[in-house]
Amino acid sequence: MGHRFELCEAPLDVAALARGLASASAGACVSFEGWVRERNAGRAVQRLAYQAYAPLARSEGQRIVDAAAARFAIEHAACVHRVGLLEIGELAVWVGVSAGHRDAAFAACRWIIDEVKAHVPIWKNEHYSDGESGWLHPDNTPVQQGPSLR
Amino acid sequence: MGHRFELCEAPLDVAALARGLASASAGACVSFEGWVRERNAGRAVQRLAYQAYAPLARSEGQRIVDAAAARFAIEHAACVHRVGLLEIGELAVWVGVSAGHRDAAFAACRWIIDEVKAHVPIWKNEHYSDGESGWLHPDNTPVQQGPSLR
Amino acid sequence: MRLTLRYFAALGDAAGCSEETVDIDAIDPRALYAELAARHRFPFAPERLRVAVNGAFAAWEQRLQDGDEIVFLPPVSGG
Amino acid sequence: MRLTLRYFAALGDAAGCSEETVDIDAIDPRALYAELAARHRFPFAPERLRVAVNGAFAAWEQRLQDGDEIVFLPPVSGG
Repeated sequence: MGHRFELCEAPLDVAALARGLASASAGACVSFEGWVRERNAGRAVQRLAYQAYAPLARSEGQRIVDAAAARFAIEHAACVHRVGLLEIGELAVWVGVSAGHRDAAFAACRWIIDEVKAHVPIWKNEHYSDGESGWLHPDNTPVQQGPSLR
Repeated sequence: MGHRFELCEAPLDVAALARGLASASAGACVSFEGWVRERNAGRAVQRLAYQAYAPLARSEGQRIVDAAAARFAIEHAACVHRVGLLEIGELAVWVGVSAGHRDAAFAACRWIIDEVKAHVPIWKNEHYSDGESGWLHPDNTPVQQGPSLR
Repeated sequence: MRLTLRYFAALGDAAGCSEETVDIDAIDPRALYAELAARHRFPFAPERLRVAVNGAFAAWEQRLQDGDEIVFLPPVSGG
Repeated sequence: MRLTLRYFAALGDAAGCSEETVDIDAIDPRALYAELAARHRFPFAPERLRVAVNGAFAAWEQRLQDGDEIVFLPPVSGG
């Protein structure tokens, strides 16, 4: 399937995504799943919402998976990020990489999720059990009390 | 499900295995799949067979996943290795790790597959398209012409 | 000059809308942000942000054109 | 002393069987391997192998007992 980044509003079908990585010359496949946790920074999280600037998120995400394919000896790479409302335990982001050998598969998978988290314009809004909600910084601290409020 | 190592004679059900890693306090899940490649060391492979010294493979594999849980901040770890005859593209070994954060999930998953490949008494016999077959060394060179034939 | 702004995350909360069209005399994104940050009390110094013009990352000194769509991007928190 | 041997991978090919019971006078796995390697022309020097006695890794100098099950383990190649 080549190298692909997508945004998705519906729950992800991991089995179908993984089938897209198959290759008779690949000996290794590494996947990463980011799940919605029940707690963040000591607060009980009830659900969360991801907002994306979709056109730029898609082009930036695609740039990242293409760059991974240039940088590592891999066969296929894919990343899909959810947008919209997610419940605890739901899959928020999936990265899958197939490669001839496991070194490249591990390295590329890790590199893609790090780059996606650092650069793709997607924002997380946590809804807490006490009824409050708020946008998060990249380090998962809240924007409203965060270091950038000045 | 805690931490579990298994040998399996039937094709692996990855979705079921992955469900066993779920945890509301886990934010990351990393999995590794080892697939049967169509070529090794320049020879066309038709299928392969894994042989295990089962009682010791199970206890050594269990020791490894338990050690991973002690060594890394993870929630669940599991590894299942196929034995018997496998076709090209089939899943030979699966490792899955869930954790609060992705650093530990990646590190533990990588550590488990490296340890399993280095220490668990399982041997790979490749059947080549020319009708020959042979046992492999850890570096995937054949035993019959390998560096240890002396 | 007529410009379209789209707001995300904390900037949307501060602006009270996800999109607005403004008639404004701003030569580049830097001048535009200064104007809008004062108007909407945005919770970010500009060094914390990136800017996109017409769907692509842009420099803070890029000359703006009539009809441009500008997005100021808060620090991302996907994944 | 009666000992059961199980053979895997290239050792099984060389022995021509996956298991055999031998009556042999070997004090430890090291002596046992020397005897059997000569008999079966095993393709490994003992430094390349590990040894298991009764399902657990063991030392080459472990004292063998009547009825023990011994496995000489070729370098593994799982995964």
